[in-house]
Amino acid sequence: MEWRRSYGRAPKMIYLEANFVQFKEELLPKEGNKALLTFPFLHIYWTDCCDTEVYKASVKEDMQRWQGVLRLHGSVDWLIVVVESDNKKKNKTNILPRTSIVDKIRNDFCNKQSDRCVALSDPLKESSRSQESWSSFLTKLRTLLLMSFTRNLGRFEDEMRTLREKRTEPGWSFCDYFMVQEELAFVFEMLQQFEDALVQYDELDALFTQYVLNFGAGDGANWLGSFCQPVRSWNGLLLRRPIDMEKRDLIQRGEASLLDLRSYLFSRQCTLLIFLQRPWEVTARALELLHNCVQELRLLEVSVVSGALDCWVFLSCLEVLHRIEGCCDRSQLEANFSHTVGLWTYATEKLKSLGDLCGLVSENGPNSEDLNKTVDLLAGLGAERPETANSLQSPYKKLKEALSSVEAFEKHYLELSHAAMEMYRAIGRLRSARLVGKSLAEFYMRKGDPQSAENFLLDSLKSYVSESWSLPLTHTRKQIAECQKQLQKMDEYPSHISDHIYLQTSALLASDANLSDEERKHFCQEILTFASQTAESKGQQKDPCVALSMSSFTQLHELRFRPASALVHVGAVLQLELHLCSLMPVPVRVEQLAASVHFAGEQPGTTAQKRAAQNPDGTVTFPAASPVSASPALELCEIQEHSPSDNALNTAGVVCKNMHLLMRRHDSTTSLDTPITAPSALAMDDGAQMLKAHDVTLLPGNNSIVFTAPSQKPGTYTLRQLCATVGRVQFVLPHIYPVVQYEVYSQEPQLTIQPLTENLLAGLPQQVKFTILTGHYTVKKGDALQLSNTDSMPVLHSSKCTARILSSTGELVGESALSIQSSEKVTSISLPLTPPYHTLEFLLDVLCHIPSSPARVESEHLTNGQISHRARSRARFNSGMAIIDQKVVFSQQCVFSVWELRWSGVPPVSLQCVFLASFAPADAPDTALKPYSYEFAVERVSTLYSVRAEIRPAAGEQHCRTGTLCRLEVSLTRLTEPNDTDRSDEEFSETEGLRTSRLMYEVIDNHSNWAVCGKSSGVVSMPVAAMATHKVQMEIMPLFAGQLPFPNIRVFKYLPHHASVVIQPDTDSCLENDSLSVLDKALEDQADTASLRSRGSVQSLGEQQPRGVPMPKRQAFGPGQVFNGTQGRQVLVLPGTDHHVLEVNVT
Amino acid sequence: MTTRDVPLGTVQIGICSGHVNYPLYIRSVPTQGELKFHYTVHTSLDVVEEKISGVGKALGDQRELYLGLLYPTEDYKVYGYVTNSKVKFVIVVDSSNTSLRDNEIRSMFRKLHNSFTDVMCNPFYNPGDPIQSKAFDSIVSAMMVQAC
Amino acid sequence: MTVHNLYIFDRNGSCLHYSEWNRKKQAGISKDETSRYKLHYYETPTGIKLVMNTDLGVPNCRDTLQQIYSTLYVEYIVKNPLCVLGETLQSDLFNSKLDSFIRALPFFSVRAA
Amino acid sequence: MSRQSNRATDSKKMNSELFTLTYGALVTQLCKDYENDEEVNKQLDKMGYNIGVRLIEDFLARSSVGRCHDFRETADVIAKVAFKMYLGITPSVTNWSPAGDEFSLILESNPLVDFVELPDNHSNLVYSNLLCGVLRGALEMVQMAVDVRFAQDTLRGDNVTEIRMKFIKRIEENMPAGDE
Repeated sequence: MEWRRSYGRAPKMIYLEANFVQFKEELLPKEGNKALLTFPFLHIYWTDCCDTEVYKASVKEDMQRWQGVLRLHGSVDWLIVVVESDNKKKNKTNILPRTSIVDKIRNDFCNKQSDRCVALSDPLKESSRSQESWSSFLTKLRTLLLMSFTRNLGRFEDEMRTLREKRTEPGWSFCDYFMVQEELAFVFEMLQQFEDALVQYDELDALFTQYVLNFGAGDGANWLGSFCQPVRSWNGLLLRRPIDMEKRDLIQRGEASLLDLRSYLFSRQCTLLIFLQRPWEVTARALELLHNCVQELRLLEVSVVSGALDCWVFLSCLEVLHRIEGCCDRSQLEANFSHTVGLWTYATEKLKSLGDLCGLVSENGPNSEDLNKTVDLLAGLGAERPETANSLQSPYKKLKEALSSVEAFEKHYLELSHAAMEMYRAIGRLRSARLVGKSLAEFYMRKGDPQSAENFLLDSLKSYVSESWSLPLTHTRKQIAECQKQLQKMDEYPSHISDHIYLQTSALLASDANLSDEERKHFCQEILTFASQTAESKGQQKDPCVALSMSSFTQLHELRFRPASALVHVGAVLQLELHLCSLMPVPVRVEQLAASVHFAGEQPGTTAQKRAAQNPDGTVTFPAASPVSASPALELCEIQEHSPSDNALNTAGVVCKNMHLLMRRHDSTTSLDTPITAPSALAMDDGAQMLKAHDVTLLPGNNSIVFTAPSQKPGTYTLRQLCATVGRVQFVLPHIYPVVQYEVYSQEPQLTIQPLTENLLAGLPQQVKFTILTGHYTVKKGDALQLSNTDSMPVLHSSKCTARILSSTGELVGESALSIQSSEKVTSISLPLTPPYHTLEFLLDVLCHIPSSPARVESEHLTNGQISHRARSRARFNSGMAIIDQKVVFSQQCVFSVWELRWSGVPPVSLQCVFLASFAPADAPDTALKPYSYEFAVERVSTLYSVRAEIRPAAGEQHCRTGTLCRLEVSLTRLTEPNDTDRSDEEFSETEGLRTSRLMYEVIDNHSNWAVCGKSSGVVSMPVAAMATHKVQMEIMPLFAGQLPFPNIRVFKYLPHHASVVIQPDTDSCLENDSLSVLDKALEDQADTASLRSRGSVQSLGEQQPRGVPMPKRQAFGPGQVFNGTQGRQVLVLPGTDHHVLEVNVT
Repeated sequence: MTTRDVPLGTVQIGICSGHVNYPLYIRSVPTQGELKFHYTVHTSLDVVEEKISGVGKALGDQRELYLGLLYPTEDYKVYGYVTNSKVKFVIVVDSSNTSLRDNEIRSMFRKLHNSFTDVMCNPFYNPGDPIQSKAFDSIVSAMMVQAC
Repeated sequence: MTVHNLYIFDRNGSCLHYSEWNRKKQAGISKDETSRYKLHYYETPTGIKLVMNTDLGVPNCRDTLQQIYSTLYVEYIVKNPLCVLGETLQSDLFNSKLDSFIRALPFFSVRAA
Repeated sequence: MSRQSNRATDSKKMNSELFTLTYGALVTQLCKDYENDEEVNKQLDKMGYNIGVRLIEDFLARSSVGRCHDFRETADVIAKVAFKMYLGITPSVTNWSPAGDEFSLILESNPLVDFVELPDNHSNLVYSNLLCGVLRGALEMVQMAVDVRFAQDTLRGDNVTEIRMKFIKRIEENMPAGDE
């Protein structure tokens, strides 16, 4: 039926079972009744009386009595049923009395609640009336029943709450309260409201927990005392019964121990949860519960037999697991390992600790006291419960068996731990799995089975390494060392391997900063002792040496070349200094430290990329080994082979420089622990070249060792490996990375000759510098330098000539005088003794002169021909033509020939010349001479005008100021009387009978120091007379303070558009400006005079110009024709008083 | 409030970097239990990763950084927190330490996260290195002291 | 009223910018104007100098110049890392901005209206 | 005018973290490129200088500040206007030398160094040296040659950050480049 409750709780379908009992007064609930069920809820009075008299006579008071009793017991749930039978109705025809009965009863008893009285017609009769009367009756019955139930339930809950409120009062007992609330839970359970039931238990749980915590915090409730009693039985949880009555009774009697209470609570919760199909919650809660219990017992300081809890937990875990397995199938379980695995591991741990406790793990089984312990523990288990008695996999049996014997224990323990590991693996919790594995390994070690242990350890080690968890790493490694030592004892592997492994590990440990000094020293000692003992003592023939990776022994920090260039000539000393940081805790004496060097012949192209790794200061720094050594990036470099003859490219290719290193990476993946097969690796590398240092003592921390590198053969030397030998132990750095190289070169002697001046001048003696690079050659006594003379450039015998001898690095080694014999053919210079790779330099005087030879006609003719082409020049043809005939021309030599031009007549403005020479390479004189010609012009220069200027401050000032107007006075002076030759390029105009030439001046300032105000340019007409002067004045304003340079003053020839047009020199400026504007524009877009000039020259052939708008033109003077006296002049300008606006008035 | 027989400061904090799970910072007081603690934290990463992946599936992007109780052991409670950059914070509390409820832990993580961000902002700190910042140290130790 | 031209000089006095308006004929001074004009001058503490030639009708332009400096020169030249300070301004952006700014001035007008 | 410029300053808001991180990245990159700290300091100063010579223009444009009459005024402008405008802090001006040609700016907080912790191997690094450069450059543009250096730095454990500024000389207007 549907159940609606107050407080808007959702309606629920519930199932309520009721049965009829005969009314007895004593059944009615007494005061303070705690029970919630098993007492009458609804009272029904049946009557079939249909006769008013009878009713009045007996029935009525009977009813009243009944009512009274009910009221007495405060029960308001009653119903009166009037059964009508028709047989009585027959004789009575009028229906009034019958109806009146019901009505009577109605208004007698149920005055307001008329529904408390129902009429029920004869059930035996098949009539619609009876039908619906029945159904109405039943519904009524149901609702009333439910109403009363609800009322009671409500009342109960209220009572319960009030009881809980009382919990702070002294007399209060948890157990009583527990019973009450559990009653409620039962009711809900009966109503199949498992959620609500569960809530009740959870509330109890929480309440209890809170108490325990408070107790921990100091304020204990006295009732807790009963729970603090020492634990006597620890037969874990029991989840197979719906209700564990014994425990319930214990609680009821207030004798339950904490474990009892907890177990009971949990078993109930478990049951409900399983009803609710939430098994995984069970497991989660279970784990929580177990931990919690352990904590609580500690907190309450309950005395427990050592190991008892372990038993309890172990049993409980298994019990829960069994229960769960009971209620769901395989696939579900596998899908939910993550929920169960916790319990498995917990059980495993507990079993392990039990094993330790009872001495079942030690190699030599349990001793007597262990056995006693075992007995006590088993006693605590009590007898097996009937539920599990017949199942042979029960936790109880398991535990008993496990504790019975060493073997059994091992079996069970392994079983459990493997199960746990498998599950962890299955759900991908590898770290957890490994942790289990580690404890398993510890177990094996205890059992003296290092082999099985090692794998687990190595496995977990790997993960710690890869994630660089130093502490666990160290710890695990220590364990490994331990077990490897044992392995070493028992000759499982061929001993050199096991030695190797062990030593490697101890090397790592010795260098491990996480360990204490003592430990480190111990492991270091392990190595040293091993190293010191001779091969014989170990009684083994094959390779006595053990090679370990150096990274654990020392670290190569830095490598320094001297000289820094790492590039020396054959035979020179090249030192390289290693900076090693020893990781050992104690000084270690190394018999030999050797670096293997790989030699490769001269290879152009490789040299360039070598520098990449090496800093300019000749040091190579090596990256500190990072915890996760990612395999190095492959290092490609370009190799080019040039053919020795002509330096042409033969082959080009890409080479992987560090292939050896990459390859090795592959074959030994875990370089840290597995043996690198280094002994052979060292032997290889065409082992010829080795850098050795003997008897080095490496102190802890930084050391530096100096090697002198071999440099006999020219070529590239690459450092490949480093190996430190301590007795039988070799520490090998299998590859030095980044690549370290140095180069050795050899060189042929060379002679270079260079004039001191950049050009040799003909005719006068000059010094020439001779430089000899001896290269690999040693200048011995009597060696001489022979120069074959040329008569064009003889070597002058200088009295004293000393040579300076410089070392390859350029410092002066010595000086010595040279003796020079010269015949007419050769000059031989005897050289002083000079070691190889030195430079010898000295100066010689030479004279190069041009031998005079008869001028050859045809060549002359040729030249004349050339010249005749240059028109407009008045040059005499054969004027001082020189034909030079130089025998040999050295490279970088200059030949000079000097001419003088004499003018027979008036010199031209410019004389065009051409220089011709014929030449052929010295080695092939017979081939036809190739001509070489160079044209140049000799210009006549004569200054026509000079320009001067003055800048005067504004009136009243004695200095110019920024922002104030100043007066610029420009004066133009004609220097010379123009002669007729100039007519061509100067225009004259006759005005008032005196010849004037018109000039245009212009003042502009590219540096804009000056603001030129108003008219910046104009035209003046110069009288054609020497020293004729013209002055112009204008206003300019300095924009800056300081020494300002004068503005630019330019002067141009001014060519009016038509000579006939008369232009007054003093016409108003408009016209000028007008005309000038053009020029200005010209100025703006092409400021440099050169272009202007060309422009001018174009226009100077004005005749061809189409007759368009007549335009005046201007033409720049040739270079030097105008002397500008203002250039470079400066005038002092003082900063103006800054008023920002000023009005300028220009007229 | 400090509870009885809880040794002062059994709060331990570990931070592990992104996907590679290097320990960036591990701090534990008192130091005697350190090794065990390291193991615990390292193992807890399993659960963290499980949760990350799980959560990723469940709630998609609107992710809660706080992962809550990773797993209880008999004497530790291990809580987890992971940033969106997959930096994992783990706090291990002695399970007898009842003063720390979920909210306290939550706020501790938040505080950690903030100061961790500051560390990351230090231009001289290059991500992935173990954290040596003194400021961070002091903050953490303050947190631990008041936690216990 | 009209604006003739504008110079910008840097602290060393080299001309960074020159532009002019309302000038038919280019010369020292345009011919159709009277030869009277006003030269406005503004210098910043850093020695940037702005010179503007207007005709006499134009009132004090100090603010205008200051504005040119602060809103145009600084914004488009100084803050443009590609513009090397102390070199002639090549920024077209600046030029166009300046032009529109000047043309927007109240006393700017193409012809004496 | 000045009103408008103020608006300009207010409108330009920037996330300080981004700013700080950017600067941090810059410095650390420099540290990587030039191994030794001195060199880095030099570089920072150089950069600062280049910023300064431009920044001063912006500064003058925004703050309608004219030429200062004496060094004290300069100091005040720097502290009260410039620092406020560009770093949002106003350092206090103290420790005037008797000659009045040298003073200190005390920064109680330095936005450049939020989050920053100097590692031990950078003991000589003057992390915020850029500021010196900026000041130097800016003042040089207004014809003041000054010497700027960090006297104290919270990064190096001092409890304040102190920038020491010394007036060297007044730079005359440069000679314009002579003709040709």
